[in-house]
Parts: sequence; C-alpha cells; structure tokens
Amino acid sequence: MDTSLILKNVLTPPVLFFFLGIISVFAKSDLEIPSPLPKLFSLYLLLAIGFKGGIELQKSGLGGQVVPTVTAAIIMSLLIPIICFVVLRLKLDVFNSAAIAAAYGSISAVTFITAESFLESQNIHFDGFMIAALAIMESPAIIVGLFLVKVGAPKERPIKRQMRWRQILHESMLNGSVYLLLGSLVIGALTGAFNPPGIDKMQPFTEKLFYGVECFFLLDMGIVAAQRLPSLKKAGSFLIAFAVLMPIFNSVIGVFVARALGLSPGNALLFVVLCASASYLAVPTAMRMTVPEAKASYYISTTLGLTFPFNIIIGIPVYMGLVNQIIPAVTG
Amino acid sequence: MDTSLILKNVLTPPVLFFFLGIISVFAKSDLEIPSPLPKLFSLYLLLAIGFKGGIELQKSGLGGQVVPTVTAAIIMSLLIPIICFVVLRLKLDVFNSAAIAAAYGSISAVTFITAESFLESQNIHFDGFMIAALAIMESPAIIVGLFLVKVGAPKERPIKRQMRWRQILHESMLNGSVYLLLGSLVIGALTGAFNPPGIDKMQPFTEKLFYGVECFFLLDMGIVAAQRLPSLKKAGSFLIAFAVLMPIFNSVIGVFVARALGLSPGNALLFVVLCASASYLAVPTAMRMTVPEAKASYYISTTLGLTFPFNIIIGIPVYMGLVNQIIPAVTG
Amino acid sequence: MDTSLILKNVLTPPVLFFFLGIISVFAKSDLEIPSPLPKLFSLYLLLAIGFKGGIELQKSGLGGQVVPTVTAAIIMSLLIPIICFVVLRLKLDVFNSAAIAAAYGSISAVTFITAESFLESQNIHFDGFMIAALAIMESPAIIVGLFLVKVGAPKERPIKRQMRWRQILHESMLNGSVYLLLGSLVIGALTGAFNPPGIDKMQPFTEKLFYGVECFFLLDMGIVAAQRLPSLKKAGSFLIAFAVLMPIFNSVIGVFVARALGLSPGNALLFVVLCASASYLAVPTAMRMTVPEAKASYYISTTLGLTFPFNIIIGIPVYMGLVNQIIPAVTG
Amino acid sequence: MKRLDLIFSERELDAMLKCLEKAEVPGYTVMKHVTGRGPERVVSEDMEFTGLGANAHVIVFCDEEVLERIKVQIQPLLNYYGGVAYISNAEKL
Amino acid sequence: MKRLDLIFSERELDAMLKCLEKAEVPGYTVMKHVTGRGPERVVSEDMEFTGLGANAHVIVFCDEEVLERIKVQIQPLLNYYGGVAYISNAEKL
Amino acid sequence: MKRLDLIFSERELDAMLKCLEKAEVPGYTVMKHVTGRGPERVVSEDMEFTGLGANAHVIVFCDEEVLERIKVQIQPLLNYYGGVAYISNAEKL
Ligand SMILES: Nc1ncnc2c1ncn2[C@@H]1O[C@H](COP(=O)(O)O)[C@@H](O)[C@H]1O
Ligand SMILES: Nc1ncnc2c1ncn2[C@@H]1O[C@H](COP(=O)(O)O)[C@@H](O)[C@H]1O
Ligand SMILES: Nc1ncnc2c1ncn2[C@@H]1O[C@H](COP(=O)(O)O)[C@@H](O)[C@H]1O
Ligand code: NA
Ligand code: NA
Ligand code: NA
Repeated sequence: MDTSLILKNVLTPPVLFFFLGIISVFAKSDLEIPSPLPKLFSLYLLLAIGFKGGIELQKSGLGGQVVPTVTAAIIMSLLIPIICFVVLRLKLDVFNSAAIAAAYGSISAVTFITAESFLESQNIHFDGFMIAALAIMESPAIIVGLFLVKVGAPKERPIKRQMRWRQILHESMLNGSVYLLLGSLVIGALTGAFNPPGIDKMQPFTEKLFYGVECFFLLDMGIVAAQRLPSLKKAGSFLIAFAVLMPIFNSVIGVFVARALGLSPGNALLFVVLCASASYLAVPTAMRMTVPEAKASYYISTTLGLTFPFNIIIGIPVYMGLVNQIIPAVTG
Repeated sequence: MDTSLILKNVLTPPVLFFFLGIISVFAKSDLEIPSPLPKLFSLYLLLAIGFKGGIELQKSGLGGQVVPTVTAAIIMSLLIPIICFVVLRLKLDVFNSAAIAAAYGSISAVTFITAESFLESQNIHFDGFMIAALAIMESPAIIVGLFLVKVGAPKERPIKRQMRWRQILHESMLNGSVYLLLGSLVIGALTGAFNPPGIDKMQPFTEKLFYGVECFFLLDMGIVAAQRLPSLKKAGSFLIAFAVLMPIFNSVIGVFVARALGLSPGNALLFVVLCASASYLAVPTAMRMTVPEAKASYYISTTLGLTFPFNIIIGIPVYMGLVNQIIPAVTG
Repeated sequence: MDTSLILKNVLTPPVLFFFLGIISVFAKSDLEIPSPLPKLFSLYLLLAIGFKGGIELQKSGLGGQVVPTVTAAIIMSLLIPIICFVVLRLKLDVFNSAAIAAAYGSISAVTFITAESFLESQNIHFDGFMIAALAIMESPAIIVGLFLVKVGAPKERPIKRQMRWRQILHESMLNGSVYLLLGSLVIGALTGAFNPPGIDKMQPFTEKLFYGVECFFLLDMGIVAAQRLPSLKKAGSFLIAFAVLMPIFNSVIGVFVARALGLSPGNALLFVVLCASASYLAVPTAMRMTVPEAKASYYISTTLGLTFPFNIIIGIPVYMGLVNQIIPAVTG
Repeated sequence: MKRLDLIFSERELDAMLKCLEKAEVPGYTVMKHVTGRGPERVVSEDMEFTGLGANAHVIVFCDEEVLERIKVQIQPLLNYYGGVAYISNAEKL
Repeated sequence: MKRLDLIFSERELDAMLKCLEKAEVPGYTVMKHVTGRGPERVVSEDMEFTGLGANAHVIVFCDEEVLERIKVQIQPLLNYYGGVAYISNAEKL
Repeated sequence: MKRLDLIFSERELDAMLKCLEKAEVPGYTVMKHVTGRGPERVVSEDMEFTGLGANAHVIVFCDEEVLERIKVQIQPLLNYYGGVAYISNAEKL
C-alpha cells in the first residue's frame, strides 16, 4: 500500500519538478535559477500560506482542536531537539549537536506545503489552523538549541560569546521568514474579520498561483539539495543515518501525539510532517549568528541535502501510511 | 466619521502589509526583499495600471469629463510646485526648494493605486480615465522644477550646468517609469480598439494578480519608507512639517478643483490624491541628473519617508472625508 | 491581404510591447528590466510551454501526424544548417559559418510562442504536439554545427580544441533551456497520464498568466534586440541580407514540407516558424563553449538583432499568407 | 601597469563609459548594484528600484599614459555628479 | 593612501559597517551577493535565499592612520564570524 | 602577499575554480553578473539571460609561490576562452 502511495506522490507536478532539479545536477546540465529568484519564490510562499492560514484561523476561531494542537506543537518543538541532542552527542561536540538538534526541532515550510498538495491530490481534508502550528513551531526549537549551548558549554566559550537573551529572542522571533509567516497570518486573520471582500481580491495571487510557484520553487530546491550531497558525504555515515532515521523516529512520536489529540487523518499527516521535517531557513541563519562554532555544512547538508528530499519523495507517503494505520484504530 | 474611514482603510491587506514592512524595520527583523524584486513589482504595477487605463480610456473616448479633468491635472502639476517653491524658499536654497517642489507637484503611482483599492473596498465607483491624469501629471512638474532652477539661480551655476532643454524634456518624458506607464496606456487603448480578445487574455495577468502584487510591493515600501526616517530627522522640523501639511493643503485645493470639474466622489478622491501625493520615482532620478546641487536625502526622506506613509495610512481616508463633505454639497 | 495580416499581428499586445521596447532604445529612455528578471520570464515561458505541450502530447498520443511531423522537424534542423553553411561560406570562415548555420537550424521558442498567440488571435486551431517539434529541434542543429567545424577545419585547430563528442552531446542536450523545456514536457505528459487533477491546479500558473508574461518578456526582448543593431551594422551587409533572406528561404522549404505532411494551416504556420526562426539561447551558449573562434557578435546580432524582430513583426503574418496560399490548394 | 577603480552612481554609467572609450582604454569591467557611503550621501540597496539606489564600480587595467587621458575625460563628471577614482599598481599575470 | 578589502558573510554587514563608522572612515563601498571559499567554508550562490549563501565585499579607501582604528574595531568580528581583510596601496587619480 | 584579479566569462567559472583548487589556493572570492569590454567583445547585462552576457570577477589573495601554480593552471583557459588576469601587492590587515 505504501509503495502505491509513494508512486502517487512521486507523480505529482511538485515532486516531478523536484526530481527535474535533482537530475539536472547529476546530469551536469547548466540549468540555473539565479539569485534572488529563489528568494522571491520563498517569500511568496510564506506570504501566501500565512495569509491563507490566517483566514482559516479566523473562520474556525480558537475553539475545538486549535489550542490543544498548537500547544502540542510547541511541546514537540521543545522536546524533539532535546532527544536529537542526546543522540547527536554520541558522536559530535556540544555546538554541532545543539545546532543540528535545533534544526530538527524546527520545521520546513516547503515540506509542509508539499504535504498539503499531497493531501489535496488524494482528496483528504485538512484544516487551516495547522498553518498556525507551522508558524508557531519555527521559533521554540531555536531557543532550546541556544539553551543547550548555554548549559552544555558554559566554560568553553570566551566571554564575548556569552549570549544575551535579547539576541536569542531576536534571532528566533524576528528572523525574516518567521516574521513574514506570522505577520501574514495576522493580516489574513484581520482581513477575514474586518474586510472579507479583500480575501477574494487576494485569492488569485495567494491561492491560484500557489501550486505553480510551488513547482517552480521545488525545481530550484531539487538543484540546491542535490548540490549539498558531496558535503553530506564528507559529514560521515553517522550524520547520514541520523538525517534519515531521526525524521522517521520523530514521525512515530508525532503520529501517537496526533492520535491522542484526536486529529483527523489530514491534520495528523501535517502534524507528523511538522515533527519529521527539519528547518533549513530560520534555524541555520540563527545558528550561524549565535553558535558560529558549529559547522554550517553539517546542519545544512543533513537538513537540506538528505532529510528534505527524503521527506518530499518518500517521507510524506510513508507517514500517510503510518497515519492510516494508527489513526483509524482510534476513530473507527 | 473620519476615524471609521481611517480604520476601514487600515484594515485592508495593502495597508496591513505596509504596516508589516514598517514594523519589521522598527523591530529590527532581517526581513528583506532583495533587489531587483521591488523593481519587478513596480514595473509590473506601472504596466498593468497603464494597460488598464488605456482600455478604459478607449472605451470612454475623450468626451465628457476626460479632457477637462486631464487639463486640470496638468494645470495642478504646474501650479503646485510653484506654491511649494515659495513655501520652501523660506528656509531652503533655490536648488533644494526646486527639487522638492517638483516632487510634490508630480504624483505617486503607488498612492494612486492604494486609493483605487480603497475605493473598491468601499464600493465607490471611479473611472479609468483618471489613470490618464496620473500618467500625464508625472512630467510637467519636472519641467517646472528645472525652470525654477533656471530662473532662480542663473548666475550661481557654472556654465557646464546650464541645462539644455533637450535634456530636460528627456528626463521628464523618457524617464523609465513615465515611459512605461504612457506606453502601456497607448498599448491598452490600441488593444481595446483593434484587438478586444487580447484584453481578456491579458486580464489574468494585469487584473487578477494586481491586488496581490500591490500588497507585496507595499510590504517592501513599508520597509523602504521606515528606513528613510532617520535621515528625515536630520532634515529638520521645517521639512517634517512641510511633508505633512503641504499634502493636506494641496488636497484642499484639489477637492475644490474636483468640485468645479463636477467629478463624482470616486474620481474626486483620485484627483485629490494626485494633488496630495509626491513623486519618489521619476522626479528624484530626474533631479539627481539635472540638479545635483540639491540634497537627495531631502527630497527622498520627505516624499518617501513621510508624505507617502502619511497618505497611505491617514491621508486617503481623510481626503475621502473631505470629498464627502465638499462634493455632495454640489451634486446633492 | 498580407498587409492586413501584418497589421492584425502588429496590433496584438505582445507585438505592441515588443515595439515599446524597441522604441525605448531609439528614444534613449532609461527603461530597463534588470537582470535576472528576463531570466525569470524565459524560465517561466519554457516551463509553461513545455508543461502544456506535454499534456497535449499525452492526450493525442504518438499516433496521427505526430511522428511524421517530429521526424520532419528533425530532418529540417539537420538540413537547414547545411544549406546555411554553404551560403555563409561565400563570405565567412568555417568557424563563423558553422556557428551561424547552427543558430538558423535551431529554433527560437519566443518566436514560436508569438506565432501561437497570433494563431489564437486569428482563431486558427493548432495542435499541442507542435511543442514536441519545438523541443526536439533545438539540439540537432548544434550537433550539425559542431560537425561542420570538425569536418571543415580539422587542421586549423590546435589539438586542445579537438572536440570530444561527450562535450558536444552535453552542450546540445543538457543546455539549461533545452533541458527545462524537455523536462517540463515530460512532466506535463506524466501529469496528464497519472494525475489529471494536477493539470487544473497548474493551469492558473501555466495558462492564465502566460500571455501577460509573454508581453512583459517581449518588452524586454524589444530592448535587447534594438541594442544589438549597432553591432549588426558592423557585421556588414552580407550578414544583414542573410538575416532577412535566409528565414524567408527556410520558410518556403518549410511550407512545402508542411504541405507534404498534410498539416492543418495552424500547425503548418508553426512548422514554418520553426524552420524560419533562429536560436539565440541554446545555440549561442553552446557555440561560445565549443567554437570560441567564431565571433559571438555575428551570431547574436543576426539572430537577435534582425531575424528575431523580422519574424515577430513581419515574418509571422507573411508566413501565414504563404501557408494560406500553399496549403488550401492541397486540403481544399 | 596601473589599475583604476571608479565608483559613482549607476545613472552616469553610460556617460562614464563614453569617456573611457574616448580615452581609448584597452578594456574595462563593470560591477553594478554596488552600494556605499561617500562624505555626503548614503547609497542603499533598498532604494535601487527608484533608480537612485546603486553605484557602479568600474575597473580599468591600463598603462600609465592612458590614465592621464582618462583623468581629463572623467574629472568633469566626477566633479559634477560625485564619485571617487583611485589608482594602484598592477601587472599582468 | 591605502585600500582595504574586507570579505565576510553578508549577515554581519550591518555590524561591520557600524565598526567602520566608529573608526570614522571617509566612505566605503559595498558589493553584496559575493560568493567564495575560505579555509573552511564554501559560500555558494544557490544558498543565498536561505540567508547563508552570500558574502559582502567592502572596499575602503583611507589614510594609513585610519587603518589602525579600523583594525581595532573589526578584529573581534572577523575572529568571531570569520572573514578576511587585506590592504594594498592606492592613490587618488 | 599578492592579490590576483581574474575576469572572464561566467560560463567558464566552474572550470576556472577547479584550476584554482588544483593550484591549492587558500581561498577565493567570486563576483558574478559582472559586465565589461575587452579588446574584442562587449559583454552587456541585457544579454545575461541568454547565458552569454556576464563575466565573473574572481579575487585570490595568496603567497607569491601560489601564483606560479595558478598561472600554469589557468593560462590555457584564458588563451582558449579569453579573459584577463592581473596581480598586485597586498598584505593582511
Ligand atoms: N573613501 C571611500 N572608500 C570607498 N568607497 C568610497 C569612498 N568614498 C566614496 N566611496 C564610494 O563612492 C560613492 C560615491 O561617492 P560620493 O559621490 O562621494 O557620495 C559612494 O557611494 C561610495 O560607494
Ligand atoms: N585567500 C582568499 N582570497 C580571496 N578571498 C578569500 C580568501 N580567503 C577567504 N576569502 C573570502 O572570505 C570569505 C570568508 O572567509 P572565511 O571566513 O575564512 O570562510 C570566503 O567565503 C571568501 O569569499
Ligand atoms: N583592460 C581591462 N581592464 C579591465 N577589465 C578588462 C580589461 N580587458 C578585459 N577586461 C575584462 O575581461 C573580460 C574578458 O575580456 P576578453 O576576453 O578580452 O573579452 C571583459 O569583458 C572585461 O570585463
Ligand atoms: Na521537526
Ligand atoms: Na502631487
Ligand atoms: Na530554424
């Protein structure tokens, strides 16, 4: 059953364009999407998904499963980095362990978006408030990561590197992509509440265009991910194994939490994907600023070079299979 | 009543995204819309609004209020810079006074677009020929500004700086943004006349997408405007007062001209906004080339750092209130 | 009759925007579409047209006229460069002759797209499989061009410049624009076969937006083409004549092949345009890498500075007239 | 040989290149989208879309005698519009 | 006069410019979107959208005594975040 | 120490960087989207989308002995495809 899901996932345009990007690197095509076009796509996707999420959140209100789900999401983004840290410390120093752990505790918006497209192509319903969980899960893991550095390596750091909490909060909450996602969420909610015709006027931009831009961006992400592979090899087999096994482990925790929350299969898949995905936008830039001791190539090649393509291609349908196995047992 | 209009204006997506940009600067978020993406948005908006205006102009023809309104617009863009110049000369030298005066005599296309969106959200009708007034008002103020320099400072300038009229006409009519707006207007009119199906094929690009791109661009404009504030402080309290009071003064002249023209409330608001807004695209680049003695930071920080956000946030609804008070007295 | 077709063609938005770009150069406007925006548009157009073609190809299958037409297209792209080479050798050396010949044997996707828009505005039907011919005709001419160099100048080249076939195949098949077009074609076909709802979700991006982006891109292409004119003058009258007469000659061959294939008028026009147009994307970059002895300004100023605008403005309607004269004689 | 670094507003690029051509430079290299600060003005990237927000950085490698010709040509432009010009030593690899 | 070339990650640009201002440089020029390789890291263009993939190249023309002040200001930043700084001779055209 | 400035077509960037690696440079800095004019060709920004319209400017700070190795490696490329290479003196700040 899983293999049919994998096939169904692989044959959607976003994943096919992702492959096209990957293959272009291996075939040494000179296809290139020059900077700052990828930035345009990623800004657009964050703005659009935030706006959409805000509208839905305003519609549904904060009742029902919203608050429990968001609370659980925050707890997961605090818990997962600690588990990851313990695992990573087996082989790596405090700085690298903390930085990678923070990345895996946080989320990947593009993986989330691809999971949504997968659900749509399977005609499985999901709720807009999951975008609130997405937005809210970006930051806590950064704070945990920095906390782990503070606790784990208090004496090894020169005085200058003592972090100030202001800086940490700044890096975690005001990172450009976090800020844009949260801001668009608030604007979506305000528009939904006070200016409903504004929704229809935004719709061609934020809704209709979304799928196409997603495909275009995934084409680029395929290129970027494939170009990270050589440095992944250098990172060694421990990190390679970590980058595949940790998401699976996190997805299993995630699916049981989703079951405990009583989430529908669609929402459950999104929750699992949030747990299983790793950040390559907000967290790496924050870590670069606050933990320069950690090797950027480690947390980039694992998250972007392996975990991301794994989730896009195989992870999402596998997690869907998992959800189908665990969740109906509860609801059925 | 005005406060309710202000609130209604503030709660539309374009203004909310404008705020999001402003706040990002004050909160020191690293949100950035890298160059040349803002250029892409501004080119798009000029092309789309010009095309739309051309179609409408072709539909309505040059009868009715079109010619009187456009004529009045030209007169305003000749008159306003002279008034501004007189005021500015109280404190500033000829070069700076002329450059700033030219900017306030000209118009801001983005302010105009935001006013259109405001009217649409209020379900107030307006006519496409107002875009012709927009396009036509960009250039004359530049010529007046350069004329003021020529007259006001003939002896202070070295011979090399004697302006040639060719250059002045070039800067005023062939500036990239003026040229694109006028060109798209002509193309829109030709398409409307000779190739009506072409309109429908352009429509998803020029109409449907417009509102979303406007929001995206205003996000960037919020960032840009807020970053001008420090240099506004340096410019001193005279220019700060000028940047708020002059638009209000111009709007009052504008509303009475609109009344004399017998414009509908929607068209009247747009006319007032043309009078009250100041240029930060065509005029500054023209002034930079022809009056390098003027301080760019003066005409940029006033127009972009204060007048522009003032008009977007407070000005438009206040002018609407003004229009509602003055115009119905005539038509009712 | 031809003049009325020319007029009808000239009065469509894409051609009007192309003119706007050309005029901006002659009027010395500072209108500029900064890099990498033109790249964004060209990537988008290739992706969208490839995707669309793939869907249509999947729908129609490989039966009927598809295989004969594509085969004829390949033969034309092998034959035309040889004819061109013979003509060019009258005046130019082997390297320049081969490079220019390769460009004229290959195709211009933007000319093809403009021809499609022309057909649509004339309500003339054409088939999606012609896009397959477009995609397939980019590469063979490159190989012929390199072959001509290999044969024509074996002794003049230093050993280092002996080409390796690997490199030739790489340049011809894996050139970024060829790769993206072919890849999107395959993705379109796979989506059509396995995930039909994906088509509808892509549609707002790949279909609705297309015409507008085409106009925007042609605005830039007008600028680029006009800026090539000075170096065209330097290239001399032989090349100027070649750049106009060769496309006409190729179009005549093309129209008789189209008649032999029994193509409908719409498909016939597209086939003729493929024969008559010259490449300024894939071929020049390939020639730059493999035949650096050839002067880039020769193959750029002829293809982009003259043949391209000639085809866009006059060629397409003239070829349509030709098709109307030759083809109905067969089908009627 | 000498290396000349010119930095000035992008708006004057065409005029500046014409001057260099008149001075018969053997070649030049242009980097656009450059920002910076001079004694008076700050040029920042966020203003680039207005046409005011970018400098160009032009590099010329040439013989010493060409420098003199360049100086004559570009000095008026630099005086009028601002911009800086520095020279240093260089030699062919 | 001297020419200073600074190359470091774009993320530290604001901090670096603040240091230069503290050292009272007469001006500076900034080129962004620069990539490269140092002893440890490769900085590549395809990562630019993440905020990790670009360096800034800053050029300062200044007198020798300013260099000393600059050194004091920026050394901690270079040590902490990486980046290189080289000086060469230059003179006004 | 020495500073090497290489300017050549972006299309050869990968090949050039491979040469630099073979010469074991300590690092390098790349600026893309550069335009210019050589003795024969004009490279202009409006052609960049075709893949023909941009140069890359590569800077290497290295010791003098490395320069020799670089020269051996890159000379064939420069001869075949064009491009310029100049050296000047530099020292660490
Ligand atoms: N001392 C300096 N060092 C480096 N760049 C400078 C210096 N002074 C000026 N510039 C550059 O030259 C541009 C124009 O200078 P200015 O016309 O003096 O504003 C500035 O925006 C800077 O990019
Ligand atoms: N030897 C060098 N020559 C030229 N640029 C260098 C050199 N070393 C480092 N860089 C540049 O400085 C940046 C930061 O260096 P690092 O912090 O050592 O990784 C690199 O990404 C390069 O762009
Ligand atoms: N004398 C020069 N000074 C500065 N840059 C040059 C010079 N000559 C050539 N270049 C640059 O090197 C590139 C390639 O040169 P070429 O291969 O000779 O066309 C040109 O496009 C210019 O950007
Ligand atoms: Na996670
Ligand atoms: Na005005
Ligand atoms: Na052809």
